[in-house]
Amino acid sequence: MINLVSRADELLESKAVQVVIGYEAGSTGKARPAFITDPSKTGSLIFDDRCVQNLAVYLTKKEVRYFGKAAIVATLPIMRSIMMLISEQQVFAENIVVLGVSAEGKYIDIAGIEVMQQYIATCDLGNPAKDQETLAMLNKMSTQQKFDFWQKELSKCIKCYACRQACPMCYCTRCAVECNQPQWIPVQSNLHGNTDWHILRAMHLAGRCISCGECGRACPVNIPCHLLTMHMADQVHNYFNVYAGTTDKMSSVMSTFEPNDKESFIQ
Amino acid sequence: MKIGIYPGCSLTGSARDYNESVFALAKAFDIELVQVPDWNCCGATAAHNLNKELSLSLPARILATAEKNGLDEVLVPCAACYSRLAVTQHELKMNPELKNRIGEIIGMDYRGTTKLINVIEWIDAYIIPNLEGRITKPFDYKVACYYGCLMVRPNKVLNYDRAEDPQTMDIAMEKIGAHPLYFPFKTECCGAGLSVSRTEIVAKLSGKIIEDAEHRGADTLIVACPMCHSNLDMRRPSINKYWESDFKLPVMYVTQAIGLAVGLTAKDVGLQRHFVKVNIS
Amino acid sequence: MARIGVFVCHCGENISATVDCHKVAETVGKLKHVAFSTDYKYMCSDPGQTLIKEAIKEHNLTGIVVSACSPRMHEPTFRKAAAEAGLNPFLCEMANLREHCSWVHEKNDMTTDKAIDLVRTLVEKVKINSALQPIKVPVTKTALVIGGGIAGIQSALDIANTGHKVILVERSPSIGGHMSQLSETFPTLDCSQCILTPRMVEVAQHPNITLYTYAEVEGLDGFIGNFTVKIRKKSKSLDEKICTGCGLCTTKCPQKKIPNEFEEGLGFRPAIYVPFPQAVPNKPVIDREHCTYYIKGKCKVCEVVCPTKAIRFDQPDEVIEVQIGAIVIATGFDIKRADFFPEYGFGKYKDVIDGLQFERLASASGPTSGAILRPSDGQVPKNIVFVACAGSRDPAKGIAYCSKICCMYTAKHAMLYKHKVHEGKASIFYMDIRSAGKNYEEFVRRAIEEDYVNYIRGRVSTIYERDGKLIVKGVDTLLGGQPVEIVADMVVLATAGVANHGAEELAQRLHVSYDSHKFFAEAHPKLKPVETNTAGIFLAGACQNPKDIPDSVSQASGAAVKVAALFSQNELTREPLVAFVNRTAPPLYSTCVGCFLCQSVCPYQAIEREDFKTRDGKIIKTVAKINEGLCQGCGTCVALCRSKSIDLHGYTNNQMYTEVMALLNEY
Amino acid sequence: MSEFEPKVVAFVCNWCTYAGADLTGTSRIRYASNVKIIRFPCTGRIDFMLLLKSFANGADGIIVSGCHPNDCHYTSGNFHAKRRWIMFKELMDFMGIDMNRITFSWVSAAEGARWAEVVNTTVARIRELGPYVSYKQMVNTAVEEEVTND
Amino acid sequence: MSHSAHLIERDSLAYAIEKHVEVHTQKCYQCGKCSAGCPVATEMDLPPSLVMRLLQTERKENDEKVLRSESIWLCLTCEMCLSRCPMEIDIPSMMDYLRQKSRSEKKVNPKMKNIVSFHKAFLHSIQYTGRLFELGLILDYKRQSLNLTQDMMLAPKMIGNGKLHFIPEMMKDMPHITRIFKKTIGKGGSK
Repeated sequence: MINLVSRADELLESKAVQVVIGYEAGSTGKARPAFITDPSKTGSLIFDDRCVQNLAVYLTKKEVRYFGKAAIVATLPIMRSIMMLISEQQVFAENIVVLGVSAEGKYIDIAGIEVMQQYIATCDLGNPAKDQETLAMLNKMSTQQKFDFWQKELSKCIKCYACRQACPMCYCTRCAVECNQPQWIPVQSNLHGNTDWHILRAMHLAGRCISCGECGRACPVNIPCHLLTMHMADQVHNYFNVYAGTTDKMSSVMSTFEPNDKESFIQ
Repeated sequence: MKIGIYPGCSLTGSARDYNESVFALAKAFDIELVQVPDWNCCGATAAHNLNKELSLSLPARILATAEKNGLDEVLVPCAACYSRLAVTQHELKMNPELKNRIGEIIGMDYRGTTKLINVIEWIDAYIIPNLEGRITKPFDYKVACYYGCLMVRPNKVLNYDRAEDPQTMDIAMEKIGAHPLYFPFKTECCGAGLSVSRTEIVAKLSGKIIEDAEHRGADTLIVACPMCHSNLDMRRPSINKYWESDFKLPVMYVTQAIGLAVGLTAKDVGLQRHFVKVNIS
Repeated sequence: MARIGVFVCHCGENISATVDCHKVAETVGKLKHVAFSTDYKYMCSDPGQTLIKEAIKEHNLTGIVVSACSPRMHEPTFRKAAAEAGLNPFLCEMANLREHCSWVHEKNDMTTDKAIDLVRTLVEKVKINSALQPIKVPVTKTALVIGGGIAGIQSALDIANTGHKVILVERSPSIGGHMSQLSETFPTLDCSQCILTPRMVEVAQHPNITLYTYAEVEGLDGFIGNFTVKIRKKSKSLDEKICTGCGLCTTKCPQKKIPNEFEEGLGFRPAIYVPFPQAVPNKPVIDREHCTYYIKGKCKVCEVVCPTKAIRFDQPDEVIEVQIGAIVIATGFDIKRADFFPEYGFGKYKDVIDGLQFERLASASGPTSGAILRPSDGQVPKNIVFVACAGSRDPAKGIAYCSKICCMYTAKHAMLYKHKVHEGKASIFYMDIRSAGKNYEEFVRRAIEEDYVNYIRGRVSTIYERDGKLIVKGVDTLLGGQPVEIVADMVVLATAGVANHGAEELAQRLHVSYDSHKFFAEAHPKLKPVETNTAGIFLAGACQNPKDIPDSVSQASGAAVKVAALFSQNELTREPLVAFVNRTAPPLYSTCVGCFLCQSVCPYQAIEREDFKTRDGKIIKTVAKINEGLCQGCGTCVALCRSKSIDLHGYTNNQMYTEVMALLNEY
Repeated sequence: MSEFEPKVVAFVCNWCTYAGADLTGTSRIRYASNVKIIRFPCTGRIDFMLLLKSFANGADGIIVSGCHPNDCHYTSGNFHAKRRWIMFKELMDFMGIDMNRITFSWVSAAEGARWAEVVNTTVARIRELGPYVSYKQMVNTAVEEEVTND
Repeated sequence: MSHSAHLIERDSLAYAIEKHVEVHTQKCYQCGKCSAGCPVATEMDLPPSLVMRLLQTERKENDEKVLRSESIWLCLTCEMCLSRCPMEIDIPSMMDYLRQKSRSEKKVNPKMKNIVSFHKAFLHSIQYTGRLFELGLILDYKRQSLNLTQDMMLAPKMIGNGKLHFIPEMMKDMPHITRIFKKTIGKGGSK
């Protein structure tokens, strides 16, 4: 842990960055995001099992950008988010410093985008094992069973959009749900509107979801909505052999094509 | 310096000369060659002609044994064995399902991590770099380097030298003072496994190779495969009979030529065992 | 408040036989905002159109739906009528009651109901249509032709002859291209230079053509009618205005052993040189890579001998920027060289040559003055073998496609050889003889029947050398795969035609697409073979795929007509059915968040970046912007845009949504 | 209602399938009148949300059709559409929304007869599947909720 | 190979080859380069390109011709054809498959019995000693092929040069090899 703290300290001290985004212990015993601008406060930085939130979401927030150049504590999903954000021109590589943390919780020196790319290449990029099990179970269900499952889950949705707010890839200044000419998604939190919203979200994240699972964690009513985007990530890999967030020059799966893309349902 | 070796059946029998020259050369350069323990035959042509699974299982057992004994790098001097082992490694790598099946058949843990090297690669990596100051008798002869089929094909699997007009052996020969000739029959087939069952075909094909090399003024053919050697050397009477001529061109293993150049004796490298007399020492 | 007019056409009885047109007009007439509704026998007839025009004026209509045949048939007709009545043409929609309803369904209530639904849907759509103005773009009436081979020459001349200015850029010191290297041409065996050189001279003398040789295109900006091109004129180390082209320098240059590109390496040239005697312009350039002065710092023999003192050793490259309106790419092709083929000796046999080398040997102005002689010893080959498909139709080591021209030139080569070496033996290994073309098959038959060229169907496995002869190991598949061995004196490989070197870089610089073989890609393989995906850029000749001379010339003229048509107007008018990115007040500027995924989805590079800056120039936000000159209106970006910030005129999100809602719901 | 008449919406591109359907007309080939066409410039323009809107508003089936691969008027719109439909179908399958109700096809401007066949087989299939009850139920529940919420 | 995933089942040798060794015979466009470079094409009754053509016809009588041919046994697996084939068709693998098929259907060309006998004798030798016992092999081959006089002159010289052992060199773990043979060739041994 000393490495992470000392590196953060060094970066702030030398004014190489103006803010360090990391985790600190919250009052309830949970970890919460920390935005440290004062080098003397870096001691409060922690990293342990509690630190699961995808911090990359803050990189596109106006309030955070205001600080200037940022260093960010980054686990694999966060690194992949950063790659996507750079690819989609939302974050500029020269404006961030990555403080890498390995799967074992060890500090890793990420000296630049290329190093990060090499590191990501060594990692397993599939969905987390726990979610893979659930996905496999769902995939075995009949169409009606699946429909019933999701209808039951989605009926709980209160349209709070926490899933969207927590997702680093949902950075649009205006979301499609806020578009009212036409009103694509019914405003009310009813089954129809909820279903449409979650389909829209999953489609918009196809080829962009980096399987961090933050949306599911953020949901106050425990809808496993992360399974929708993770299923899409699975399929993107299955059909196009692509994992999102592996380089800083990702060409988006949905805006590119190969003439010989395989499908079996178009007559 | 210690590396594994899989000699294969020929080297213990009809290619004893090759075996002796490989070990003599290794000894001269302080390389310890450790045999894959209790190795079996690779199955050769017969196995893959008659049964695919057998043809993969026999080499897989050898490779698994090497793995088990911690031999990360294994020299396979016989080009035929080398080919069988390399092809098996490739096929099992490409087909995990087959890999499991073969693993079951041999009842051993097979991972496919062994690095196989043929004799030229071995010479390239361990002999040539240490050659400086060692050459006591430059091999001042015109040589026709004969690679045969199994060292260069299938190129995509072996990924060694170029399939047409390979160069590695020629370069090694230049290093010991020899003069490699332009030789278009470098990779033509000698007749291979038909030696016993269809001797006349071997006589015809091997004869073409010898005739062309003699015609170009070679002092000796240089080979790296016991099967080629036996066809070109032991089958010489049949060749001469078929071609109604009297080819006298000797056939030497690449290790023998290098051995002589670094001061080993003709006997050290087993030249006395050849059928066609070698007037080179 | 919308006031919509609906006009239901009977189309004689074509519609009314199955659809109750009167009922349609009546039902739709009752809809909200429908101010006028009627049916009539022939809406497209003069009286029908007059009816519409009068109704527009009389009822002060804000939109009309003509319910008749397919819009692909009569949309222009009715939009024109609307415009004549003072209604913006894009406020006219058509419901397809004929092709999509009356002609394909039985006469019953359901069919009439469907007709009503179709009309209703378009009534709802037209209510939210916007009046659109055609897009006008000025046209700079100067064309750029890249490449001075036969295709480029033909294109340049054709465009120049329509009275427009042309800039012709050629990379090498002379125009002429591969055609100038050829000896005779199939199927007539007329001399290539004799028919080409007059055209080369015409280019040089044409008042409308500016010729830049030894020059390359470095960059391109803009769009159709309004391009800016950057051209690098490489230094020729010579003042062309003073040089008289006397050639004294070229004879005195001490550096004489540079392989001659024009002779395909079969001859040599000095460092200051004219590529060939008939070159245009016929003035030398200094090849700085090989010139002794540039290498060692001294020599300057040419400067000393030049009678007009035209040599300029310190002349720099010059980069110029020119405004142009259209581009013809005619950069030609290249061939794979003999050293490419492992089994044919990696190029180490001197007497295994490629097709272009044979052309030079056979050419009267070539290194042997037209005698067929072996490069190794200058002897006349008595037995010659031609290998067709050397690298073509060979996915493993060469290219998968057929190079198209080799069958014909190989037949020609064999014939030329037989005409020059009467006692010689010529064999051709081939896979198929592809001789589709006027008088082509007859030509091949002549080679076989009159000149006794030995055609053997099969490929060559290997070639090796022995006692100064080449042993060619082939096969005769018509004999069931019987091996054939020929002891030859010389082998000519009909090597594959491939994209010219530098084609890929040029394509990227011009923003036009190219295929996996690096040939330039046409906009449509059947219907737009001359256009590229980028409006205003056209293709001519073998830069698209290997072509023979007649095909190249035809396409060059085709491209020229496209350019001339473009230049026939002062302004380009385009349908305004293009995409647009919304704009809002600061500080948002647009709901576009600038992810630019639309850029990669656009087939026309029509999406640009727009920066919004503070007064001191700091970028606040970068958003997408549509270049209306380039957008073709496919709308793929619209469906992709997550924040719904892009939309498409004529097919807006709101319009399409409304159509769906209207079709499925009864209001 | 005596017999169930499926409502089918067709989303087609202007250059191939719309023209193909015109050819069906000029060839006087009959097909079921349950299908109504909405014209798009290109399959690349078709938003997946429009398909959902169709189901929500009572469509029992949908046809999406455009140019065959490599024949797109805009060269690549249909390729992009293809990727979009691959992902859309996977998501729908995962959520239990019945993809048998959507026909994806390529129909060229020359395939008039094929268009009729695509329509007829789709209508027959939807007829067999019956009205899209589960989707309608979802929307209806929603509407009821709205009413009670108000 | 993705190709085989979409195979339509057919009753032909070409189909079996596609399925089992993933060699797609329809890829061959009869350029003949394989036959041109094959060292034994002139000895063969059906040069490799002709074998390909016969298979392409997918006709019973042509399939039969291939399985009963001499060519499949004369093939040396030198891989020259594959290394020069423009379509990269793996003829050597196909030949391996054809040989096994020809044997299992008992269609081995009578003239080729020698070659088969040699291969069998070879495997016998490995089966019982784990390694090749060259003298044993030659004796076994002579027994199987009845070529009693062949190579009479060779053996003495080999012995003289120290190239032929009288006693087979045995592996230690012979049961392992026996198990491998049982699991592959089966109880019947290499017959």
